[in-house]
Amino acid sequence: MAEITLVQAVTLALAHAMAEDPSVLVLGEDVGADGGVFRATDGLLARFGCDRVFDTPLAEAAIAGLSIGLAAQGFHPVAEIQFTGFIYPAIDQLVNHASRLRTRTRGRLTCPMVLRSPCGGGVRAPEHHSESPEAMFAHVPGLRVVVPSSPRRAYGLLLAAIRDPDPVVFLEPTRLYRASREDVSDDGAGLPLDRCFVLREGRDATLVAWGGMVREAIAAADRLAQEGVSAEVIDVATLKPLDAETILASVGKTGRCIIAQEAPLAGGFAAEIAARVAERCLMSLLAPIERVAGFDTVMPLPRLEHLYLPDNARIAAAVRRAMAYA
Amino acid sequence: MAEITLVQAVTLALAHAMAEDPSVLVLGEDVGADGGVFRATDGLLARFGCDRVFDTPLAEAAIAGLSIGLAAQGFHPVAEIQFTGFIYPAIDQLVNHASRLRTRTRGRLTCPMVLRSPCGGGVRAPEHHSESPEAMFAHVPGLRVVVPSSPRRAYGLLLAAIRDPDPVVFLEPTRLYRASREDVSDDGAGLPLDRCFVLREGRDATLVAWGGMVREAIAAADRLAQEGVSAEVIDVATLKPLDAETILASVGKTGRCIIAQEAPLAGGFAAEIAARVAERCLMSLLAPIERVAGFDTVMPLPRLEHLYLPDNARIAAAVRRAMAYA
Amino acid sequence: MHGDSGYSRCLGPDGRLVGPLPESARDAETLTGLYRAMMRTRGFDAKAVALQRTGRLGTFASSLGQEAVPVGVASAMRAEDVLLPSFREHGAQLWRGVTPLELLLYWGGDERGSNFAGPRQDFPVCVPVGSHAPHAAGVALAFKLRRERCVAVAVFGDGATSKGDVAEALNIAGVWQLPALFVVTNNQWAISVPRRRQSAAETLAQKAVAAGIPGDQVDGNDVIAVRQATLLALERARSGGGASLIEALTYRLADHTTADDASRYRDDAEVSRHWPEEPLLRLRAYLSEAGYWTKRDEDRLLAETAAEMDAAASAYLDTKPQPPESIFDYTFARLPTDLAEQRAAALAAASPTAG
Amino acid sequence: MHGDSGYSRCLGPDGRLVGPLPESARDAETLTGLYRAMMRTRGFDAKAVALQRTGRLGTFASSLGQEAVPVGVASAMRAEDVLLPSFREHGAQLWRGVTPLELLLYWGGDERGSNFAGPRQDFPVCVPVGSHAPHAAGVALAFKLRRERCVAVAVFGDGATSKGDVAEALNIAGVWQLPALFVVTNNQWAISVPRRRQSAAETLAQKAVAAGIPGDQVDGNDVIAVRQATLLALERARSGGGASLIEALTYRLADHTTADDASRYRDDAEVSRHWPEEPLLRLRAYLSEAGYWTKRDEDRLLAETAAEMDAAASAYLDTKPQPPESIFDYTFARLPTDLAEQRAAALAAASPTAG
Ligand SMILES: Cc1ncc(C[n+]2csc(CCOP(=O)(O)OP(=O)(O)O)c2C)c(N)n1
Ligand SMILES: Cc1ncc(C[n+]2csc(CCOP(=O)(O)OP(=O)(O)O)c2C)c(N)n1
Ligand SMILES: [Mg+2]
Ligand SMILES: [Mg+2]
Repeated sequence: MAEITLVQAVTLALAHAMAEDPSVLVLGEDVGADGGVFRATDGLLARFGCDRVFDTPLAEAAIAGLSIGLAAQGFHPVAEIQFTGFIYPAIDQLVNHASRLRTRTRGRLTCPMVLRSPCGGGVRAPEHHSESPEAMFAHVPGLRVVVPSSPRRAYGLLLAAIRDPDPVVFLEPTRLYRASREDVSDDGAGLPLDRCFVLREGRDATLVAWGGMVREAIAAADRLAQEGVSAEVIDVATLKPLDAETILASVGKTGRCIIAQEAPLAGGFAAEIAARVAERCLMSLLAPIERVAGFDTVMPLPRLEHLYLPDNARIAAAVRRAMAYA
Repeated sequence: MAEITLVQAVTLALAHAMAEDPSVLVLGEDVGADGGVFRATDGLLARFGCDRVFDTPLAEAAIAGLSIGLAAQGFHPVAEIQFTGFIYPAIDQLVNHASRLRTRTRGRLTCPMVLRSPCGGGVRAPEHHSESPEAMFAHVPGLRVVVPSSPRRAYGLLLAAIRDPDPVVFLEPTRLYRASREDVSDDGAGLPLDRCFVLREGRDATLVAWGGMVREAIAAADRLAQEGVSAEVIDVATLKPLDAETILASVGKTGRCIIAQEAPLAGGFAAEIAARVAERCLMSLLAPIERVAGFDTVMPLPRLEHLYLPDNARIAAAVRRAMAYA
Repeated sequence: MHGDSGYSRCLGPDGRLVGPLPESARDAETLTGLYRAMMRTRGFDAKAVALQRTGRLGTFASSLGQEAVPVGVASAMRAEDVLLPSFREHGAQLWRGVTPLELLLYWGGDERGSNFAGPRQDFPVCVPVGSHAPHAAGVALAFKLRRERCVAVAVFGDGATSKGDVAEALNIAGVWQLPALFVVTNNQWAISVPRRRQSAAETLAQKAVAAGIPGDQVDGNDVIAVRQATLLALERARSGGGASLIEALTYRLADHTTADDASRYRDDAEVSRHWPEEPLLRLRAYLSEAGYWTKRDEDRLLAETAAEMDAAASAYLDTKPQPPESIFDYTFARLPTDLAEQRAAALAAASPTAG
Repeated sequence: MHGDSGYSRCLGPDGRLVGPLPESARDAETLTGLYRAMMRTRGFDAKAVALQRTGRLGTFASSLGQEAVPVGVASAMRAEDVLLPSFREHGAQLWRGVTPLELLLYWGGDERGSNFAGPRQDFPVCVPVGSHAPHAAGVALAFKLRRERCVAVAVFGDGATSKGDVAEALNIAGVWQLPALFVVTNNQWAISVPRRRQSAAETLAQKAVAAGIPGDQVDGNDVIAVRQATLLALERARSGGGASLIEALTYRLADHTTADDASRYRDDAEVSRHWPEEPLLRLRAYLSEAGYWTKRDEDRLLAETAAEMDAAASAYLDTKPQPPESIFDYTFARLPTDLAEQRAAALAAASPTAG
């Protein structure tokens, strides 16, 4: 048992999966000797060799396409896209092939692959290095979309993703990579890929978040606690398939729902959660649903990034509005 | 003034725009001599010549990229992606470049381009020819997303899209291409790109739809009228930027909101509309919001397509649920 | 065969040998087998087009005039190799054991057509042009990692060579020396775009140069040459020699698909000029000349093929559609809760009792 | 210069001529101008790295050792041509009139840095590797349609040649004979991936073969050869000869970026071996030998450059951030209603009075 960061938990899970299953492969740009630009694959080449870890040429569409061919042949490729800003060329392969191979062939061929990619802002990264496109993937039938928010959940969810018989898009918030440490025992225990995690129980409001926004939601809950407002905090973790039950049960209890997302507001995944709540919890709502999100603008370059990213202050303000509503 | 189909209205608008502005170009696969696989560009090559109409090699990413280069140089390219099932390789260019050129350069370079593509199902087309990915584009800051649903609106909206100083994704429902005719006068009048259209006034429920679902919504309203239920029908037309006011005003009046979309439910654009209503109309809602959508499955091949596509019966059933709610 | 120039041909359009037959194709049985397979492909195409014209099949892409490419390629492959076809390779799929019924089901809009009993590892038809090329690299990497002496064979058209996916796949197959073969069926047209407007590359075989792999041209209307070129490429790949590319020069005698009207963009005269070069004609001429094939053989084959395709057509037309739940049951290995709800609702709606 | 082989060089690493100087680069003024520009580029890189190391600039990509490529290319371009750079072409941007301040603003995370006063039509830095290649084809098509004798010049690295976008762009530029030049700065590494693991292509110049356009190699550490090769390619393009590709062979002496630690994946010994070949050394040697450049010139230039970069740095550090509304005001030409609401909320929150 060791105190490790989220990125180290990713490495730990990758190593565990590779050790337990020889069909698990790691591929991507600079995942070998360099160990990945964030060191997520550090040491894997040395430990598992060049028949398990592949530095690919610079070609994202092919990285996804290669993985599909490998997966159809029974391997479990775990491919890395260096940043989500560069994942777009892979979308065609994910939408037209990875997500449908099982359906198209009525189960004859399947696609057990994981596409990992660092996502989100908050680290003053260069242009195109701070995007949050999870909603695009969560709209694609046949894909699972997972966004971890703590070392332990990153470990368990990534193991589950790798063991899953279907394609998984696994988005890792760069701002959380080294933000905190947690005891993670390398016990090989996976976490369910169809469950939200209730991180904190509360009576008055339900804060729903994922990825980089989870920490902000917790911080907001702390603030609110001092104001006598008891907020429940839910980490969605797996956006698709969505565990609506857990969220609906919570909102049914608290009567207030505040959803935080880093991505632009319009068409973001917070809308899907708001819609489910509006469809199923209408009569338990004591106040309008609130979405706290990025603006419908291009992510600003680092100097103004802080004005764009939702933070615990904006989340807390939304909760106060909900509390004040009558 | 002539009775023409939606696809003919598209051609009419293209011809009008090319005649009024020499900087308007048409490019894409088979848009020249063949006039496009749906004949949307029929006659343009003959009339405007090979310096205005370009048959490109088979390369969607390059079609989008070429258009960006042309647009930055002051041309107004109108590019065709042969089917939305093949638009995915162009997403990288749209997200990372077309949508941000203005922002990135603080207005020094801009990207006045239109990417047209036939979308949606209902015509028993081959695999990958029936997709509805509009939500993916509506989530991208800096893009406009337009889906016409009648010959007249197709004409006016396409003209406005071509004249717009920013990039527009223009999705044309194939099932409507030849479904009906309408008098369209070639008067060059554009329609606003930030307005929903109230197609029918009603008291009891608001039916919100776009593209291929608009006809189904109207048919549902007809059915319901016979049952004494008065349904208002709104064609969203421009998904981004969304004219929420018109929808909210209607729901404020009727108290019931039923949103129909052809795309898979999860993360579809109906969720965004439901979220806006839930945020702003909570207290006027007499019944939970209902979304009538495609399933979260891959679009079936033609033999089962009819079971997948939402129809007026499913929409009417949702309205009845809303009316029965208490 | 004179293949030094990077272009190979055995049989001229007139059915005369332009060089010695390769060992692989000297016996009457092999040669007549190739001929039968091409005839069967043409018979299937004809039946499929007929069904479409009468509204009983979806949009269909005929391979009329190109039969030598899929048949030549497939005849050189081993059962354990993997084929990754585009949408015009029925000839190869049929050779490898996909049945006419399964093909009709696919083109008729029934997913079961891609769950064929035959070559279980083969990929289904790929509609997004060129997007299967990277899959071939992946399959080839799988073979290499398992040290199996198998080859992944992707087939696509001249238009596909303009797609980035194809360039990326060729490059990776080259740098990783993967056991993959990329076959470009250059039928001179990509819908309405002629070969010369698709690329300024002198030959499409030269797309291989950018990937550092061998690339050769072959007369795609000469099934013997296609087969021989494929055998050599597969042998090279099996023995660790890595990937290669073959450009098979042929001609699309039919419309692009049943939804296309080629007269809008190409001269009938051009098409007529190419008819004399079509692949069955020349092999039939050679076989008759050699005494391997008689009028009686021909008549019997025509009758057999017609019977097979008629039987497949009626079996297809008699096939009940899949149950509604099939829409849901292959989305994931395990049905997620929210999808289960959608499934239940759909079944309720679809059940006869429902309004 | 001996360029017949498709590889050209004028100056050897030792500063000796390996062939006659091209007419374009015989006078002292031209030669010292090129030298000054490379020194200025190196001076900018040094300042930017220093600012990053002290936490006052974002992640930065130095062009140390590659200066001859951007400077040689830009020096051959006309003002009215359009440059489409990647993220390592400061040398070219500076030559074309982008100021050190503007570059620092960009790398410091301020969009105003891409709104440079200089070459208004030039594209901003392109971070998604290779994705600007199709833009160059579009710009070139614009020139062709307007019958302007201008050329679009895209510069990218060895790694970029593996991207589908680049292959698609080269192919279109080739088949449409567009006035475009694609410059591959082959610095032997794509982060940790060495050139030989990027592609099996014999040379990256051969990527041109797949597009049917001319492709040549040039010594990328010889600014005279780079300039001359570019002049020829631009002249060809201007006179309707269409697109071409140049592979400039150089070496990345620095880490990939300030966020990279190259010692994880490459030998310092390898880096040391390449230092003697770097571009400034050889030109300085030649200039001194020819009597065009003295110790005093060198000292003065160093002082000038240092002063210019210091001034740019303090101007950069004194630049106030943009106002919050700038986040919104360039998303569309006209601010949509819902975005206006977000803008208002954001301004309220950002205003000092707000909690
Ligand atoms: C990526 C993509 N873009 C467009 C299409 C539409 N389309 C289908 S076939 C075709 C032409 C293909 O030409 P080629 O590669 O030469 O193959 P052929 O049809 O001649 O066999 C096009 C444009 C598609 N299926 N996929
Ligand atoms: C499409 C894309 N994928 C990945 C990256 C991350 N990345 C930035 S630079 C780089 C290597 C580029 O190598 P090369 O093209 O040789 O240019 P160089 O850095 O050597 O100048 C990578 C992988 C990116 N910016 N864009
Ligand atoms: Mg073709
Ligand atoms: Mg490089």
